[in-house]
Amino acid sequence: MIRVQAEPFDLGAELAGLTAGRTDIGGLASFVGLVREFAREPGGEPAVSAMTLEHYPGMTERQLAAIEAQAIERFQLQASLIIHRYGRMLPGEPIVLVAAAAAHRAPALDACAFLIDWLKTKAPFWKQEETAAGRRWVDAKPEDDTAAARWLPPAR
Amino acid sequence: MIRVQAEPFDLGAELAGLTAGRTDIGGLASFVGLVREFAREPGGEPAVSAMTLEHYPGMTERQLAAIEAQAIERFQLQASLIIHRYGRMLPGEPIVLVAAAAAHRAPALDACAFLIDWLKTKAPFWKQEETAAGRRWVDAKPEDDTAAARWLPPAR
Amino acid sequence: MKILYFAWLRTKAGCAEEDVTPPAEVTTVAALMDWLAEQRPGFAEAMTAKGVIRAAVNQAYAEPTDPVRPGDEVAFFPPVTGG
Amino acid sequence: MKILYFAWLRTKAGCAEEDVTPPAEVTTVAALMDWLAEQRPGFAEAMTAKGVIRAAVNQAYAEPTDPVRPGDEVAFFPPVTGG
Repeated sequence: MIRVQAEPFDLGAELAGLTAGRTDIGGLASFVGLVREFAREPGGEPAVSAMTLEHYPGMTERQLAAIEAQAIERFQLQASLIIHRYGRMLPGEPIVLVAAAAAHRAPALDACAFLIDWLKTKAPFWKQEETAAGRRWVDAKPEDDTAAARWLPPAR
Repeated sequence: MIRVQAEPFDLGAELAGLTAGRTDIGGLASFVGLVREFAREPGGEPAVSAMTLEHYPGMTERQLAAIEAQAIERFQLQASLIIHRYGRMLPGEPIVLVAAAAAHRAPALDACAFLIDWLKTKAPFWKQEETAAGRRWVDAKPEDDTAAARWLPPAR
Repeated sequence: MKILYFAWLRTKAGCAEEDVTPPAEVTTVAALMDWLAEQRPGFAEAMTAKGVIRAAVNQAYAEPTDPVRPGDEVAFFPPVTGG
Repeated sequence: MKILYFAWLRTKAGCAEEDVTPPAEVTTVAALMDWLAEQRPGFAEAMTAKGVIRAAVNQAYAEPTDPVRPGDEVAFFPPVTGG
């Protein structure tokens, strides 16, 4: 299941919903990304006072659905969930949730990492940070491409 | 923080407690292990109707605290939690929760996998399954040793 | 043809969305970008200024050589930074 | 010296916990296991029957060559299966 929404989400309720009434799930892995007050580079940029996420309505849903479908097939998931927020958020607020449930722990953990790595480089979202010095668009990080690339089949 | 308890835990409340009031956490990864109704080998054993976890009070707490301390240092965690239950549980009930919060997603995800892999081979718990055919102690799985070994430094 | 711009590319282009009718010889993403750059100096600047612009045709990622047709929805944006 | 048995080793040993006073020459985990096997046929059987028995001295994992002393808490158990 995927959801794109402006509102915050209730992590506990979302995760509970994935396993409720089921007895075939052995492991549930999840990842939540949150707005950090401090800048990404130590000693560098001013503190972030808010973050606004822009997205591409329509394409976002398609991309998230495609990412989830790949994870379900690749890791044989029994349940999965992606929630991604857009709009303005304050430090400490959750931005994104990915969760994966499987019979065993390894595929659940791997799928969780796959979902967030893949989403980071494929889902059409753009972050704009607010600091005391003004607003700035966040640059894409090369290490995100590296993280996503480890899920590709080895080159021949 | 570590806890060893017979009672079920409230996943949402536990995870919310890790990030509440904080603005320095960029990622929160968690894993929950649950009792599965079906046997581990497909086509094999009869369905599991209940599971009882025995543990070694005292040593359990020491081992979990040691495992958590290693994860905190190795992955520079900002918050972490291990809850492990003992006693009798029914299919669908949670057995264990590990959670790791860090500034960035990679250490949070890696720490979560490290915690559960390490715990599986070091924490003194033993599972006994109840099936229609009676009770049986669960055998340790070689793949758990393999999973734990990937966190060791490479042999010289 | 409907053109969408996102993030800092929207600011550069000066608009979020526009309907355009490029000449018939504009049949690829690359040709469309060149033609748009002629129409919008800000977009031309963005194309050379910073990183690589990504494109999507009808909400799917597209390469410069991929075709564009009248009626398509074509989006241009910087590398994504969600999650 | 306090001895603890867990999981199927407890069933085999026939008790969960016992206080023992081994002879003075029993100074290692391995020697203690041999001595216990003489006292408890079920424990002897378990030692050869199935897998490798793990030991802990004062709640820390111990190797067969590690020392045991009067007053220690020594536990024997099968490979762990928690998580």
